[in-house]
Amino acid sequence: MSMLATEEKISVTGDLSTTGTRIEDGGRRLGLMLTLPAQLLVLFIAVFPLLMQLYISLTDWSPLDGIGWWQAYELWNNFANYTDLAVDSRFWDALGRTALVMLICVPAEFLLGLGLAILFMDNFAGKRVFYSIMLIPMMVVPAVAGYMFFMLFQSGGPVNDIISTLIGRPFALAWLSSPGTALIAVMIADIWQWTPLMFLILLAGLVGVPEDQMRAATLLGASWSQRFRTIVMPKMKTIIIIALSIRVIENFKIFDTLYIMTGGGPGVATETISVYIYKVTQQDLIWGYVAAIALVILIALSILVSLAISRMNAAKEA
Amino acid sequence: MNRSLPFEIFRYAAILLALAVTLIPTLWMASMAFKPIAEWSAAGADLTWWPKSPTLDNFRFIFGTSTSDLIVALDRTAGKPILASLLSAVFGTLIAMTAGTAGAYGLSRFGSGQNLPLALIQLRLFPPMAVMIPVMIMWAFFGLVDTWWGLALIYGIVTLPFAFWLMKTFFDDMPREIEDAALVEGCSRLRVFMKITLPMMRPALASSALFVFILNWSDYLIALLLTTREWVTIPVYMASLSSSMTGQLYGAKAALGLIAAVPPVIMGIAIQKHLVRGLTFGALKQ
Amino acid sequence: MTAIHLENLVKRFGAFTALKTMDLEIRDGEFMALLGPSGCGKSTTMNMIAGMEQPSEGRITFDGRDMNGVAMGRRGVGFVFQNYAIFTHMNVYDNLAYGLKVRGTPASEIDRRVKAMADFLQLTPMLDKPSAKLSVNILQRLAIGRSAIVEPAIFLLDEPLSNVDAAFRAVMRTELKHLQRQFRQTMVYVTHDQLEAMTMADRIAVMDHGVLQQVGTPLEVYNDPVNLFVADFIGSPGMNLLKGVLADSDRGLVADLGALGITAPIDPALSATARKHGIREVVYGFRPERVVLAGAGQGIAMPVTFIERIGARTVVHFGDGEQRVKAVFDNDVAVQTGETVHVAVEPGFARLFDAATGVAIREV
Amino acid sequence: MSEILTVSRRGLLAAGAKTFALTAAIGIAPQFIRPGRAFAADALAPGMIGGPTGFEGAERYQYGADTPEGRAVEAAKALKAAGKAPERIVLGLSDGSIGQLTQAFPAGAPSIKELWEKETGITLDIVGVPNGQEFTKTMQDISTKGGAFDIYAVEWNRLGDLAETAGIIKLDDYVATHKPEWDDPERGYVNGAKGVSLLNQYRGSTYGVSLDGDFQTWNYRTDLFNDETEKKAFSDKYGYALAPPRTWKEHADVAAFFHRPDKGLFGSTDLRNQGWGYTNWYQRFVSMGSPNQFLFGDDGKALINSEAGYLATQEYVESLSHHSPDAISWGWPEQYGNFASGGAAMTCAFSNLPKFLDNKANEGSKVTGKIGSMLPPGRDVGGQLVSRSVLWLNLSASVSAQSKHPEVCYLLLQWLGSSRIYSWMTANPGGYFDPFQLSNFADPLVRQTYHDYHMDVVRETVARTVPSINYPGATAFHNALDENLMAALTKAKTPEEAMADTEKQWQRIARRTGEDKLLEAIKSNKEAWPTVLDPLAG
Repeated sequence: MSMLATEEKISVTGDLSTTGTRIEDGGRRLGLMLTLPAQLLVLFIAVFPLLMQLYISLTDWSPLDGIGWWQAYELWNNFANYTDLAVDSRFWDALGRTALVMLICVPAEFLLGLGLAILFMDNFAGKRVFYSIMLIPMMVVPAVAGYMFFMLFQSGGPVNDIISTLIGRPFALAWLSSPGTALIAVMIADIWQWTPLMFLILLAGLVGVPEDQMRAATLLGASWSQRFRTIVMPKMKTIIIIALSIRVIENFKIFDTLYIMTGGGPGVATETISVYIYKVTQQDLIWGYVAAIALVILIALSILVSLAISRMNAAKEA
Repeated sequence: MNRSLPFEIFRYAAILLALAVTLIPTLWMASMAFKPIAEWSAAGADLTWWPKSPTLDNFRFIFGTSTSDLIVALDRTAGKPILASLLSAVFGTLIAMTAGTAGAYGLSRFGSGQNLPLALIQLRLFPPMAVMIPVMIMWAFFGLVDTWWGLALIYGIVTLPFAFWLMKTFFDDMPREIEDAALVEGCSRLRVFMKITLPMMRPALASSALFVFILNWSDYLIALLLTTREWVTIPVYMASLSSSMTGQLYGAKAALGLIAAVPPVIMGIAIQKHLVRGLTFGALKQ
Repeated sequence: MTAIHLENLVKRFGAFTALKTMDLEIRDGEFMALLGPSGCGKSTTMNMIAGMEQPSEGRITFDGRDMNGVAMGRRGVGFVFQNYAIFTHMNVYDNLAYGLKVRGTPASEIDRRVKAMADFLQLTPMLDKPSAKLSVNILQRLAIGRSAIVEPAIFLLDEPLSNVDAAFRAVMRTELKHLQRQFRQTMVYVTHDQLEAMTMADRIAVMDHGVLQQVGTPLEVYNDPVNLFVADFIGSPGMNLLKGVLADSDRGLVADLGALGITAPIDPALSATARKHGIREVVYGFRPERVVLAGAGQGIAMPVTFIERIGARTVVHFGDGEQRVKAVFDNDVAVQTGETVHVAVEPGFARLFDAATGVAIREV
Repeated sequence: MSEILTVSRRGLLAAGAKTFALTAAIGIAPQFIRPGRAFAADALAPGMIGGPTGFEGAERYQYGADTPEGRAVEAAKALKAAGKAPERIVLGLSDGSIGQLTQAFPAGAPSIKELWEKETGITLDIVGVPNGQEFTKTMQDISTKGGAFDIYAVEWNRLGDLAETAGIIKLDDYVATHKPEWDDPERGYVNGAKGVSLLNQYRGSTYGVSLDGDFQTWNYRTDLFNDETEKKAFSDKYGYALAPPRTWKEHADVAAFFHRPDKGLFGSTDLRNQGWGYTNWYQRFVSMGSPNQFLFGDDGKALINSEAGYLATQEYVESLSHHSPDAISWGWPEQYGNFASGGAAMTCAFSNLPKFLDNKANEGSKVTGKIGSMLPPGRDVGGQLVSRSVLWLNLSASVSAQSKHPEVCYLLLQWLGSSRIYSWMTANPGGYFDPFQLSNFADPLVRQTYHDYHMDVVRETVARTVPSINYPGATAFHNALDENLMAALTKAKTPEEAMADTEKQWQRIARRTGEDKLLEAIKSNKEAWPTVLDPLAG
């Protein structure tokens, strides 16, 4: 939502420009007309929220104060929200936890998805059926998955039941009741739900690697792992970046499943940034502070995205 | 490819393991949907994998036709929430697709709106939670709280990035010769877009729309914040399925969960092929 | 430098038999062209030599070593794909170095050999260029160089010129032949273009419908096709093939071509074979290049239906329906459409085929 | 009793379903579908001007002109006649409680909604709010000026917060005019004016009308406690007779004795999760002093970072050992489910637990006929037993400042929250609103629904109940305590650290809220604390 500040031309994945097309004035007018709805929607969701958040983030305003948000200037607090934020360990912990979840879930989803995709590269009996089944978790509504995993991870639940059967003695870990295992449980749920997406995308990428080049490498004496490293991975680079980007973006916002499973608990053990903001918004009701958090995150994300894109463009040019 | 026997054994073992991990939770949920109360047993007691006495009560219950004493007061059935989910997801998709398709075409063909790609990435990247305060205020101001159209509007906005990026990929790939030919014939650009381009893009439109639909259909957080009663969606409604009599109504939740999985599964199968192409954002061209 | 022996090779894909019992000896250092229309089994054969496909029956040996079960990476086979399969994400240098790198060759050695190969193939100026945007002829040289650098005993080329335009093809043919002479490797070249096969190959194996039809030097297959398929397939235009019945005459055995008249006497050696096998129904064949204009009363009289001038040569079409004949003359030939001309076959260049089996009738 | 209950509930659910379908189909309000019913046939008792009819004992809930209910209805009618009443009132209500207003009970009766609409001609539109989201939704409506509700129903201890937002209105004038008589010594709130002040008032003014009685009460399994084998085994082991525990020490013994997780039985199944678990901690902490151990001193200083705080926390953490290992993640729905499936020997819950679980209509319950009630465990302080419970959640209704007809809204609440209608409503098994007025505890229909054995214990528990924090910033105070207790439960902090950290956070919150506001609120909160002490020997 900082799109206001980024009117300059950028090139994200290449051909944003329309080289080779004659654009006469009529076309330009139509182009503006066509992009107008999207622009308006973006402005609609950007301008007011941005300005309002900026405004109230400078105040102590809370709906509990009994004055409208536009009167928040009465509660001007000299940037106290921002200075508070700097030392709000719960915020930084939540941020760190979100990063941790992302650093574990996304690579795990990637590696599992890639592993499965490799197994699905060539034909074998049952492939189509297996493929379809593999995609089921993506189709389960996240909130439903939340309830599902809440039950699965009960100490007397199916997960422990299976582990008990496997290890041959009763296993009754209360997953959701201790901080470490609760975090593991919510990560397992995320990995369960989103590995299929990685699998789907990466398999498409693998199948798209030209077979002749693979054969050529084989004939030149490259082993499987050499081919994978020198042919498959470089060819998959864009696909991998897309897959990882989608998951990083969505995983950063992790909320639905997690919130239903643990509510961010026990304590703050599974409190991610979205859950933290939810709680501060809905329970503590210190909305000026929430606005400050939102703006800080927004600015940080915008910087990260710009860096990533300029890095990508630089790499492309090289 | 050389396939050795050990590799085949490994492959099937690994795939079967993956299938088990994939299926067991879902099958367990499915089986839960057919269990009577006595077998829900979320809270201790015995674990049953398959319903010992299968029943359709849970389904009847959420549609208000069960006479079993499951609950204290189910003053509303799942019908309206399902309708709410459908309406908001469908119209949200419509908004996202209309604005996204037009915008993507404008950029892809005429280079208009160069700011959109990055702006939309940021829009998607940013946690919706963090802008919900102003959004709630705006929605209340416009009288959009607890309406399916209000929900559709915000859905349309948050999934606009996907609609835009997917359609942009498709437009970038589309050969322009046909359009150029029509232009030479004297059609106006708008007419070309409406009469030639869009019909040609029908599969792309369908797959993007269905993907966006699934995203909208999955939402919990936004509906939680922007609906109160009349138009709560399935996930929000699901949270209210608990009772003093028996605690959480897991059977009913599971039944509703199964129903909620129907549209995405059907559509997922329908667009499987395009889904892949969409999700890879056209990066598959070598 | 390896001899390849295909013994009773059969390849089936499910119910479809792509290759029917094939025996072929490819000699050490030989340039062998596998020639045939698409779907004839030539690519399948080559893929089996490379190890990309496993034979359903029979075996392949390299210098007597059975190759069944030997992984394709270990056969020492260089392969140039139809589309060259250049690693588009690498530059020219890395493409050339690939085979050496994966074998763990020391870096200095790699560098030396890559540079030598680049020099040899005139690729030195573009060593650092990304390979994705190179022109086709460079790609082809690169593909050959990439295979050649690891010094394979056998070189397999899969229609390497099919993506190239006609003018360039001629250049490439020369280049390829030149390269083969330099490398002195056993080369198997798959093509559907007889011109390529004729110009470059030491020997040609003509294939059709999964069956090996004939193996021989270009001239052998051109001059003495073993059957109607080869006769028709080789040569441009193909051999004239006229249906006829053998008949005795005072000059010896002749073929009665019906409305076209009687041919000149058949070569005695062929007559003997025909007589011996009691063959009467035949196909009388002769190359368009061997048709000469004859005086009135000689040869057969045919109306000129069409004249096709192709520069140095002129193709004249005679007759119509079943009884069509093409002839290739110098471009100064004086005939006109509509005119009836007497033509004859140069002595010794008529060929006879058994009409029932299509097999050539030859001296025994 | 259960016969009536079962039949009526069955009939009810079926009827309700049909009504819903029809309503949905033709889109009109249900009351117009059901023809006039038999109101006329069952006349009001002599002298009564209104109230339910059509069932035995209905006269108990009927009212004369000189009753709070009578005054409310008359005033509403007068406003309506003067054109000063709306067509409809929108009441936001917690999901699980709606049934008590919309389902007819007992057989032959109208529903509360029907009765109100019939008597006043003002439509009552009830909008469900998800459980646990009451405050959130209310704050949303207030802060966004949504205006979706005329009346909010929110946890009682948020009244201070809501009053400070000016999103709800002061009801003092209406109270003065219409005289709700909440402090009636016979029928009114327990503890009279003190009780009213606690539940309905903030800083001396009335802002809400209590519609609930969420006093945490204790239940146990009579089948286990009366089992001869168990009794013997227990006394052999602990040297005293097995009985409902009177002290926390006994409670720990009994819970440990019955704790058999391998057999699917836990010693106690109390809430230990976020947002609820600290009700147990409260009970342990406030009973540390006689008559009470307060949370804050009169000077506003937090008293939890003390020996009493450490001990209570220590006990609280240790008590996890006789709970389900999942207790930390269980909310009340899991707790009720667990107890219903016979999974625990004791539990501390809302007072409605026997209403739902000791109920023949509840086919899912395995403990029907096997539940007993007891007073909260206490402590020996200075030779007397200090036994304390806590008031938590407890919905109060307030009139939105955005309502265009606040007086009518108040009148509805007076009608609904006065002893006759409320007794009738709370007896209805269709919802979560629990008895809290003296007349409720004595009402035969309520006693039938809630059971005699339970009702008396509840009344006594109410007399021993301390309020939770209801000052402005209540949510923040509770959340800070909650987080730290959770950290102690999960062993992330020692009890000492947890209490010290809570104190620190409370100081910050107090500064933010405004300390003078707070001191006053603490003082009035303390006035509502009980002083009852029990003899040590039962």
